[in-house]
Amino acid sequence: MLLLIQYTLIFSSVLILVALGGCFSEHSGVINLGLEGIMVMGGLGGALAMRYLPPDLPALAMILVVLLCAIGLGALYSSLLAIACINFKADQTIVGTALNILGTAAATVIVKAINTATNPNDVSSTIQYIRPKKSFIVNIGSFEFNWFMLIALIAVVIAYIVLYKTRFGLRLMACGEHPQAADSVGINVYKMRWYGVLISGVFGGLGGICYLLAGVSEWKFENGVAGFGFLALAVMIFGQWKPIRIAVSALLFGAFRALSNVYFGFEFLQSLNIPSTVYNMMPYIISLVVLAFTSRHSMAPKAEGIPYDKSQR
Amino acid sequence: MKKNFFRREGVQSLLASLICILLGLFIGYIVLLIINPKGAFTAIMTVVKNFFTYSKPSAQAKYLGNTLVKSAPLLMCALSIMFAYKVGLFNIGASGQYCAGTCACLYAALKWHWPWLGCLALAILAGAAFGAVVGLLKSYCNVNEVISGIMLNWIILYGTNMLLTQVKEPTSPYTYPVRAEAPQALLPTLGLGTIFNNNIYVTIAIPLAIIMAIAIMIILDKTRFGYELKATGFNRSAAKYCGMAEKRNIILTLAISGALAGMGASLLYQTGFVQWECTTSSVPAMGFNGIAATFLGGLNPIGTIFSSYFIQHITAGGAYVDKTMYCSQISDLISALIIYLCGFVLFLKFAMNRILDRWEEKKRLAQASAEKGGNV
Amino acid sequence: MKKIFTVLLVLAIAFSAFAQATSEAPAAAAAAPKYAVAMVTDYGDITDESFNQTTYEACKAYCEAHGMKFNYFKPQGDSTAERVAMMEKAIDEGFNIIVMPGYAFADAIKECAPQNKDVKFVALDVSEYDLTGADMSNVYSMVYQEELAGFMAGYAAVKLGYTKLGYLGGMAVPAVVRYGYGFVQGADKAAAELKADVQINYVYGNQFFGDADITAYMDTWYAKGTQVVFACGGGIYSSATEAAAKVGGKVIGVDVDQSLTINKNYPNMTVTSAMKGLYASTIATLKAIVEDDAWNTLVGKVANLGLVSATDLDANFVGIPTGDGTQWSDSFTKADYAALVADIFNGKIVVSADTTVEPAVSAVKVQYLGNIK
Amino acid sequence: MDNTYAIEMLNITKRFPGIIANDNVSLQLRKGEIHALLGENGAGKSTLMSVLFGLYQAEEGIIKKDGVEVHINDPNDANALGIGMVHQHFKLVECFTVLDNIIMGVEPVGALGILQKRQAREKVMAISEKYGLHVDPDALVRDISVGMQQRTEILKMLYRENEILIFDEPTAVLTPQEIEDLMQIMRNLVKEGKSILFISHKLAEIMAVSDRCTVLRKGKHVGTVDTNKTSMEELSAMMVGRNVNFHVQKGPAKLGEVVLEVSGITVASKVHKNNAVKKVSFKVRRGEIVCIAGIDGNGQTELVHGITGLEPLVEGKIKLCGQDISNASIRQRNVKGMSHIPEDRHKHGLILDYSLEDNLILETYFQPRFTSKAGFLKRDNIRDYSEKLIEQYDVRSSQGPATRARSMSGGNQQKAIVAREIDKNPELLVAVQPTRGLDVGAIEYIHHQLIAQRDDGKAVLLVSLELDEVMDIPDRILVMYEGEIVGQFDPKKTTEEELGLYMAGAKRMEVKA
Repeated sequence: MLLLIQYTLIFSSVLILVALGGCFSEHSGVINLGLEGIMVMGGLGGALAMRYLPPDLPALAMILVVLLCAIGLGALYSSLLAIACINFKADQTIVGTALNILGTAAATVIVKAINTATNPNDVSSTIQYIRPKKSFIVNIGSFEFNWFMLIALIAVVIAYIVLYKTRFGLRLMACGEHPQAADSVGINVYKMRWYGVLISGVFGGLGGICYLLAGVSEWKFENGVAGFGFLALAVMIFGQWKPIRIAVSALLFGAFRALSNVYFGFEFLQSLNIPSTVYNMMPYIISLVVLAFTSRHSMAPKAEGIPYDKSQR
Repeated sequence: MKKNFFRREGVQSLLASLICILLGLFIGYIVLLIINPKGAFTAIMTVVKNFFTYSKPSAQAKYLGNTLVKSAPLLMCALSIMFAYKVGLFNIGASGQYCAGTCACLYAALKWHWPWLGCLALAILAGAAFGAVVGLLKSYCNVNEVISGIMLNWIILYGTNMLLTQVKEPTSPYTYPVRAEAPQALLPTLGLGTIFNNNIYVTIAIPLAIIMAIAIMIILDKTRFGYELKATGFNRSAAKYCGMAEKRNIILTLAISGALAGMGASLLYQTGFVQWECTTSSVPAMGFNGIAATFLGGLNPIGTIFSSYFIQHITAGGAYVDKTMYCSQISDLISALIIYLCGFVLFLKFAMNRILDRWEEKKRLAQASAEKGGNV
Repeated sequence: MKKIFTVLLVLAIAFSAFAQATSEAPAAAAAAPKYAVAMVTDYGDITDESFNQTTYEACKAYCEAHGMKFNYFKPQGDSTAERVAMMEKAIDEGFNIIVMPGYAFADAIKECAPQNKDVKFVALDVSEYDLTGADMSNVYSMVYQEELAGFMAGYAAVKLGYTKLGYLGGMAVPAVVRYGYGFVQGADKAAAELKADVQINYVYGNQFFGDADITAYMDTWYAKGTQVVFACGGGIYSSATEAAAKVGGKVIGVDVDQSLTINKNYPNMTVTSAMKGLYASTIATLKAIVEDDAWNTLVGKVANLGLVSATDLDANFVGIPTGDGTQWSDSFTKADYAALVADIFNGKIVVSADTTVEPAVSAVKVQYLGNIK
Repeated sequence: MDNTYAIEMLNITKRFPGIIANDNVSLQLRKGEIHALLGENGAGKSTLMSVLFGLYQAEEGIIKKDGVEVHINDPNDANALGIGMVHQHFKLVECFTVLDNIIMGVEPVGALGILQKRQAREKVMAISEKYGLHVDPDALVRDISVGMQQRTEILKMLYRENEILIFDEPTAVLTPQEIEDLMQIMRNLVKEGKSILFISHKLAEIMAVSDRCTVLRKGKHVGTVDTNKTSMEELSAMMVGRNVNFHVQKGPAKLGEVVLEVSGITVASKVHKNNAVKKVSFKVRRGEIVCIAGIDGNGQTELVHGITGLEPLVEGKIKLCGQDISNASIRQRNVKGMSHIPEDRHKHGLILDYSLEDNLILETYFQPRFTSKAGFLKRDNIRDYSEKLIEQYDVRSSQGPATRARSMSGGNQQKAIVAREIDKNPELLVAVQPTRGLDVGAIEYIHHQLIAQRDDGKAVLLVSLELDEVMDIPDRILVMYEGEIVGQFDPKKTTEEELGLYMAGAKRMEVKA
């Protein structure tokens, strides 16, 4: 049971962070299908930091630097989406898809190049971080607390406050709902959308490193992040673009994901003998069914997906 | 006034695509240079050369055949995406529909031992069915087709893994080889393989895919059906207003789109070229590469034939890059870059037109002042 | 846009110049050796911490030591056609010894070998059964008796006092299955001798790398009392060690003495390792061809590599570490191990190599759990 | 005061690719006046105002405020100079509250950018008190009426303490009563020292409220006049460039049998939970034009959608030429003789990315003359047919039948629709706001076409929001209010004022179908 909770929480933390990223981007009016790629790049940033930092660094410093690197690379990578979709009015779906393919390919190429440069015999795309990883973990009894659980919680609170209580949030959402209106009161739509996408890069990057740290101490970048970006997209839609609801739906989806692996720990689930594939499928099926019933009155930002063109108002 | 050659839609699309390709290759080259400047040029040339890296012409022919074998399904996926796009829909679910087609044709071939035509038909049907689901959700529940497509991709992937496990080799994660276990399901070759140095994988799949591309072009441009579908795509409300069954058209479009993707799977798996890995943990890339091929092909069925081949060509070329210096993912990187750059096609066309505008303006001014001068 | 382009162009030119300058460095070696070795990879890369990697390291080490040209080729996908493409590419580039790890090469060998009579094909793990009907006139294959190594590891674990065991396979390829079934038989044998109550959980991860999902699964095992897990499938061991580390659990390594790598990060975690002499036999084969000119003694054969001596433990192709890689104790000493090897070698103990049916057991309870993914 | 002008726009020229939207235009706004800007659609009014508001930058000319030259590069600059604008299409975020919309862009914030809505709310309440602009600050914009939305827009300007207020066609969406209220508000504003620029093409309003009027025609400045020294006729002549006959000539109606019989139909609303049309019954005969009048949003759109089949009926029956078509598909209704000039030509009437010829066969493409048995389009026939229509209805475009509909002017787009609908030779022509947004010439043309249909023995159902049109064209007027028909009038025997009372719901009568 404890394991179920632990894995639900850690998977949910990944989903919360990435889905919040998607949420900010979409509220600014840019659909971010490239979350998967951003996660990989964020993960790469964090992993590289852990590789090069002295492993005996104090835990707090380790956490901070790793987070910063993940955030930095995630945001940098998301700017590829921003520049294409905001400044060059590219199709957001194509660019997002390209970023997903590019993310894994680029990360693999980079890690392999680094590994080979250090040791000509090492052509792997693996980065190991056994000791640095310990900085992120606090054992409370047999429960393994991961600092990312707290970070995700804080992220939800911050996202809620930023979106609904601040000037920035008001302006951001205006750009996703009615960019012409925002423009007419002097809000720079391009700038706000850039912020939205960059924030999604920040959260996506955090989610990426969180995923990498969730269960292993080394990561092979060829393997990408196995669809977590897309799952986060489902979480975001299921959460109706609202931070609190996103948190709740992330918990639900995270629980399914955890169940698919730890159902062995429950006698009755084990006796049901459902393949883990079914548990993995469930979140997607649930989202699809929910979408079918709720999309008539979709809460999606109205202007999302439409490039804003200042000259066509 | 005669239209400027560079103003033509087709010319601009071609130019834009070429720019994307060249820029993509160029950035790839830079990356290679950064990793290891020694072999960068050879490596990028290897990617471009693909089968030409073989010294014997017979081998070149054979591996041209292999590249073509893998281009056929890519072309089908690209057609799938293009068909939907022409009708205003983004079928990102092509990957899933392709996956469903894989599941259907392999299951029929290996479990039921159906003949090839039956397997092909079932693959088409499976793709169409999932396409139709997206269409139904879109037209009756207003679910965005991109979102439902993504969800279905994963559902289908997991489902396919589950079903095909029943026809899996006991000691590998792969399905039984079709060539050995179900030769009746292999597509007929009609002796086409002899052209490619007896490449056994070359089948009617390749001409079939090209015929489909032409058929799609004819349907869209020349028929009443295409007229209705495009009308629905451009303006759903107007289509409804003028009495077209706009909901049916959306469902039909996505069903056809799905059928094309499903057929693509059959055109690959029924050549016996590959086996499905029942532990596949991500949606087949074929559908996503199809997006690249579609846009690189300038949203034109004929252009798509070439772009599909090109993408497959450089992807295959990546396998020949010297592994001691670079990894084979370099070609994934380049094709991803090209897809990314395809996002800029609209801007490129806009920029071309702006350059032309300026150029014509200058010419006109020059002409005007010349005339004035003449009058004085 | 223009500016970026210009910068890139300048960079490119600068790098090209650098490339030109450096590429002239390596001079041609004295005399061209007779052989050049190419390796074609199976599923996964040469970094799979498993058979691909070991084969690669062995070939590379040998070729470097003997000044021979060596390179490896990775097929674009996991299909016979793509494997053949790479084999032909290697041949096209002048390689004349092709080393192929993995049973999946059977069809590729059947297609490629007859057309390239002057090339020597060395296959690993491709069995006689797989090669039925093949023209073997330029093919040599080695198959290992992994079931024996698995048996020894299982036997050792139970004898060392562990009663709750786990088996985590990678993908269920023949070699991995042989290890697993051997492990079960070995545990069964030891349990019968000790009259102990031994349980084994048996699962495949269906991939050759660890991730959060596999770790979570392993966590449930260790949480429910599993004491030691035989992690048998390339990088998948990282999930087992991860989970074991949390509760002080143990693991059993595979292919090589993994205590050397695992214990570096997790002291005392490795109980033992089920090893096979992939590295040694690959080197030996290359040596036989290149130095001893003994290809004739190998060609056309499928060697079944297992025990070659009842006394010289290190000469065998399968076994467990005789040094610190095994946590010897009073209940299972080096002498006990030597006796076990002798019994197997002499046929007193028979280990089934059948991968098509689950092994018969009498004393242990085995729970087969299918695949995690 | 040595300078009497609040704003001067001098010799403004603004070009767009292919056209000159403003050609050396000047406009001077005195302090404390209501200055009307008059012109047809496409005369360049909105462009000129966008230049003033900083949405566009002019190529030539200067803008002065209080006699000092200023540069307005974006709406922020305009705002800093005290210039505010109520756009024709409101710039409101629908899922935000009224208050959020008002403060957006000039939000009062505390530390860390946290919004401080309390003081904003107080300020808004004070302003709304002062000018009589009552709104609920916490209501969501999507839930409030159009009139309230306009008040929100005005509050946005006042909250920013703008001195120069631009109203872009503010009355188009309002009821007569709301228009009257707006005029009063505008007078109040001027009294408080604000200066107002008022864009309109409605002469009566300009005469009623403005002090001076600047007229634009085809991007050029025609003149500026004092309103009390001019007449509607003079203004309209300035606007159009010729004398316009306001009244349409038509003979008496020759009524025939009933073509359309609507009995007790109810249509659900898409916007709210109530029904938009409630048990409406009426008939339209051959040889008559029946006009449905009313303020926008009283169910006319839904009524038409119910009749033409775009929306299903909740209850009731519709007969066309005696045949029940209550559940017939749109295609069946078309084939049986119903034509429909839709309210929104971009949403329903045209496929903008199709060529003109493809748009002209939108409802007939399936006929054997355009489609072969095998399903292929007969391109030659389509070309011939469209060339005939283009010729006959004088549809102008740059490349004839091959022109993209998107690139055509609004008037010619509408002409193409009219051509398509009339050439089908229908029994019933449903025309919804057929002249909206068109210039006077096109309006005249379309009015003549409607009357020609009537004289040809067809039934015409006209839906209009323009009182001029309502009074001039039809033979019978039905007034709709909140989904019901509340009055029936003979246009010769009623007045705009009387209609206004019914349209605003102040009076109602029993109407028998």
